Amino acid sequence: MRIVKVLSIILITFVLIAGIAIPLAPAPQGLFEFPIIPGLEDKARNIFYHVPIAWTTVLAFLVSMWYGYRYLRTRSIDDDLKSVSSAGLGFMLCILATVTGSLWAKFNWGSFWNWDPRETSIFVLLLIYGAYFALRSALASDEARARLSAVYAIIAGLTVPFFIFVLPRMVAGLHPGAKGDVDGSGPVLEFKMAPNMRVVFFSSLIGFTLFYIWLLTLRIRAARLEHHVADQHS
Amino acid sequence: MSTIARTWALVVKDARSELRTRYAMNALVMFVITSVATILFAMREDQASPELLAGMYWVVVFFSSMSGLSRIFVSEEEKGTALALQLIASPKVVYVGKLLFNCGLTLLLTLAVTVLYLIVFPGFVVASFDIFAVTWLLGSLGLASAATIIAAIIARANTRGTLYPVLSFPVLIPLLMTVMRSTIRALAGESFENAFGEFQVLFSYLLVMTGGSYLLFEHVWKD
Amino acid sequence: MSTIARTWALVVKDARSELRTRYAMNALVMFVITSVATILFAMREDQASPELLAGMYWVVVFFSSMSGLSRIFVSEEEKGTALALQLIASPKVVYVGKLLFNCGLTLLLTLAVTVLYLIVFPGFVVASFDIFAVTWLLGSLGLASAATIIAAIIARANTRGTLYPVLSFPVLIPLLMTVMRSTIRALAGESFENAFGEFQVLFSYLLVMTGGSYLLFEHVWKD
Amino acid sequence: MNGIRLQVTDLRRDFNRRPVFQGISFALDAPGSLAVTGLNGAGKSTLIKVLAGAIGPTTGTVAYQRAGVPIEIDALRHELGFVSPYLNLYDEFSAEENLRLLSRIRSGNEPASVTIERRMKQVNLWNRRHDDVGTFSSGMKQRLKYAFALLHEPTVLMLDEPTSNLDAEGIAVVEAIVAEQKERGILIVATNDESEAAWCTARVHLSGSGGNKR
Amino acid sequence: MNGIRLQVTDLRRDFNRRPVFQGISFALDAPGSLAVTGLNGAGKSTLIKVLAGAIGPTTGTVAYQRAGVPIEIDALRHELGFVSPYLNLYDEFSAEENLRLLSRIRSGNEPASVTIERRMKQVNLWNRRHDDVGTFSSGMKQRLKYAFALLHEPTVLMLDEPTSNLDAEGIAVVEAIVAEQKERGILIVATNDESEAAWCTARVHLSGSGGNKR
Ligand code: HEM
Ligand SMILES: Nc1ncnc2c1ncn2[C@@H]1O[C@H](COP(=O)(O)OP(=O)(O)OP(=O)(O)O)[C@@H](O)[C@H]1O
Ligand SMILES: Nc1ncnc2c1ncn2[C@@H]1O[C@H](COP(=O)(O)OP(=O)(O)OP(=O)(O)O)[C@@H](O)[C@H]1O
Ligand SMILES: [Mg+2]
Ligand SMILES: [Mg+2]
Repeated sequence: MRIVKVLSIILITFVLIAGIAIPLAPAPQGLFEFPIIPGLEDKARNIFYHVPIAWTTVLAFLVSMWYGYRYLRTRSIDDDLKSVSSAGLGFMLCILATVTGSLWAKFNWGSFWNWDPRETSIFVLLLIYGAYFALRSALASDEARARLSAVYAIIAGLTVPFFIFVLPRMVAGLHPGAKGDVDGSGPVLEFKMAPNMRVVFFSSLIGFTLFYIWLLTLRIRAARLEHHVADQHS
Repeated sequence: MSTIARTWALVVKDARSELRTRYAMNALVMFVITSVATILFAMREDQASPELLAGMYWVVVFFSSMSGLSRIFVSEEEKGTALALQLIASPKVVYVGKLLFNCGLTLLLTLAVTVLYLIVFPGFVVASFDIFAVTWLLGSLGLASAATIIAAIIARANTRGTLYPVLSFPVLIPLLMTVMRSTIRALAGESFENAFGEFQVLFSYLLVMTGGSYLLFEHVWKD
Repeated sequence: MSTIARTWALVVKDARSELRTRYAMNALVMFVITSVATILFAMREDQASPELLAGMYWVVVFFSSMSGLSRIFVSEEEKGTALALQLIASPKVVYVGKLLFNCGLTLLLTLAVTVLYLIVFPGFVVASFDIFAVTWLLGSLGLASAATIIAAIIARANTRGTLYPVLSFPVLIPLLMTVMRSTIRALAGESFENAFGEFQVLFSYLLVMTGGSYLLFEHVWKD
Repeated sequence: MNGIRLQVTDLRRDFNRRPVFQGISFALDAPGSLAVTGLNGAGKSTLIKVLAGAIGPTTGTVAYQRAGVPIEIDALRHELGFVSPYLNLYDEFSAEENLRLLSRIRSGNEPASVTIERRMKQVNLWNRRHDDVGTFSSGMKQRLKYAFALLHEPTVLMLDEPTSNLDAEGIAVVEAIVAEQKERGILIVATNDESEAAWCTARVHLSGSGGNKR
Repeated sequence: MNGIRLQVTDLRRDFNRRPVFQGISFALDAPGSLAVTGLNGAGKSTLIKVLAGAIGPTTGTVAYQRAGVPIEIDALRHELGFVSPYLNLYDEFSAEENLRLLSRIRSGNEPASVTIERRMKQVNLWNRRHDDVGTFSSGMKQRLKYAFALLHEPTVLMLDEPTSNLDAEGIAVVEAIVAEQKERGILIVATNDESEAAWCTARVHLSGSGGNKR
């Protein structure tokens, strides 16, 4: 766990510094200059934050769903603790991804919100999380809360593929890889990134993932302690 | 065979209970009338675009469904009859029975909204009847399927009335988006093939939602 | 004095029951977000007219209040706590307490919807703040007042479902119409005097509805 | 003085135009006790609810008076305690919250903490006072209803099926409560159980058409 | 043959992460009877619901078998009758409709009319069979539950608070039912009342932390 903690801090620090400090150049020379991407310019730097955070959000949601499923099989309340801890982190990351994306969109596409398919899906994810927590707080007993919220997370998770695979193909969007994208540039790997950008990008991806894992273990431990304490008081 | 008979018996029970109390029907009728009247009033001067009409059509259906479709489990819970049902019927029978009932109710609901729309909005002209019919069918069934499992979940919760739309909206968005697009096609009079993509989405939504609910229902239903 | 204290105690009880571990709030907030999102969603491409926005504003309020406000009596009936309340409190105390609670809830609700509308719809610009404020106040109180007595009636009636639409729809329509008209005036930036007609209607609606309910409540409340 | 008097004259209550009972007249002075008996469906619960003012009679009157002065229905609420399986408290509040909130609604202020403590200890729920009533077992709910009914030291106590859901220890608590109430004010018990009916000195037997025999 | 056997192993059920009971193990062969006793809140109702399969155990198993062959939960429904105050039938249907509709949901077809008539006469509701259950008194509802539970001649009968709400005649009916069931199959009674517990030959006493004492 220590390694995760240290590594995530190192990586994110590196990304923060490199992503902001490395200058842009029309014809990049060597490792310490990024190419200028037409239409994005300086704003391209957000890719190091926005995209990894969005990925981690999805990861957190999947993990939450997985532990929900595990709870239904094992009925061990510990799995529910893991599930809800991951959901809480995911919710925070989701807000972060929306904010970074939204700011980006304001300066790139001219308005905070455009109902691009990706925006729609992250908005839905936000709603799902909101609904998930509203449901949890409306259930009185711990067992019912764990059971029903796990089912809801899975049911809601069933719709997520529609957003990832179907929706972008049906609706024209602004994100790269969307239907009608002239360059036809697909997923982020081909996203006009120079090799050195990829290094930063993947560092960021790994960094945020480790960061998530670190926080998750922390939260789970905290939740366990909290319930332990609650048990002793009653 | 016997399973079918038992499931059907549950549908009959719910239908008869509904005919007796008319709870869901009345709530549905009120929501439909109120929302259509309000829209009508709000748009008096405008001539609404087909996009808007298609959107509003499904919004009305969505909001009406929250008062009617969620009753199916909530009422068992409120009347304290859920235990009796748990003792006499397997979760699968309960799920399928309730789903069938909700399907019937939703088909009726959308039919009523359609008739009302045709009467009330001159701009609402179904040019491609075939697209509209398939959309109506798949859309209603998909809605009923999602509504059934959500209703089962919220039946156990404290603030049911408000929770139903909150939980179901995110789950229904892919359905609503698709169904709106395909309704627009129907209003625009496009040819049947054009809407194939939408139909595929609707169909797979229906399958995924029903299959998932069928497998998970037991966990919702049994404490 | 004691009557005030007792009425207030009832409001406190209801408020605490609603706020208990903040789930009611969560659900209501999510509900408002959901309904606004649904509308946003249906109107994505269009730039909505002020008429439509005003209409939708009150439809959202109407729907949320229907699921929220009617709970106040129905929940007592469902939980079987109405008898306890009948034994400890006079009908007047119950009516006024429930009315106050509903008024508070509606004011909060409309406030939340207003804020959300201002953020989300660029076309929703309150040009005449004074008209809007008065409409907001009188409209919310009128809605709360009507919803309270309707809720009491449907909670007691054996055939809950049958009375629901019959009662609420005709009762609320004049209010909704007036309130929409006056919201349109507020959006159009008309001068305060122009809306006097609407205010008179709203004010007398509020008076008649509350006075009538106050006098009739006892018969509704006691078997 | 305590001398409350209950006077019932020619009482009748219909459901769906069929009388559940009719022609019931009696008077009861404190201290005194009355058992309401009859078969299942005879109308015991209906009668006791009419006496408590929770539902109105179809014809006839229920009058409470003290030294000849009638007691208003609003004043009566402060004198009345009621326990029955169909009376529910609030599931979403803890046991203690229920007592506090309901007392405030009844009288505008909370009872003294010692009173609450005494009553909750009497029914053996003191250790569970912070738990939501929704998580209580049927017998624990029934116990809490006794605490609630006695909190304001009512002069008139009405019990419908007084010992249902209770274990032996709970029944002993009820018997003590009954004994005290009989000395102090008016006690009315609606019951199916002859031994419970025997607690009381007077009796109204609802023979009517006997509900399920109709 | 009838030889149904109930085998319970190391049963435990939690609510809010606190065990209501734990380490419950026993076996019960038909014909046989078991009383579940304990204070209010000890977990009798919880245990009986777990045994009936209406709620799941947190850990441990409940197994029914006949001649060593396990009975599936779906088949068990046809063998099980359950009566308790918290089991409700449908208020909006008449007594007879309730029996017919619920039987159809259970087995796909309606019981013979003579069976329905016999059961309804047994519990003395035959004359009220066309009335909505919503208008029934508490004792009449309880009687109807017996008719419902016995309609399919269950081999396993579970009673929670068997005589609550019933008058003397109703209790006699229940005693006859109990006597017959003990000879015919398995009878499980959860009760607060020592005399009811004495109906049974075996007993599980839930002492636990005793609900209200915790
Ligand atoms: C409100 C504004 C925005 C939101 C809510 C948003 C949201 C998202 C989401 C949810 C993803 C998908 C993450 C995943 O599937 O793992 C994503 C990916 C991405 N976003 Fe955004 N975004 C916004 C604006 C922008 C802008 C303005 C740009 C750049 C011009 C941008 C560039 C990208 C890129 C390059 C990806 C990765 C694409 C891929 O994996 O194919 N986003 N965004
Ligand atoms: N849904 C629930 N949520 C939380 N706790 C519960 C729930 N149901 C029961 N309990 C708790 O479990 C314990 C046992 O309850 P149960 O109803 O089984 O008791 P019981 O033995 O039947 O009591 P009684 O004699 O009063 O009927 C109680 O302490 C109760 O608070
Ligand atoms: N709300 C109602 N609507 C119609 N009929 C009713 C209603 N409540 C009670 N009754 C009828 O009134 C009669 C008396 O009911 P009540 O509950 O007073 O009986 P009870 O003497 O308390 O019986 P039990 O011993 O079973 O509790 C019954 O025949 C019942 O059917
Ligand atoms: Mg009774
Ligand atoms: Mg019990």
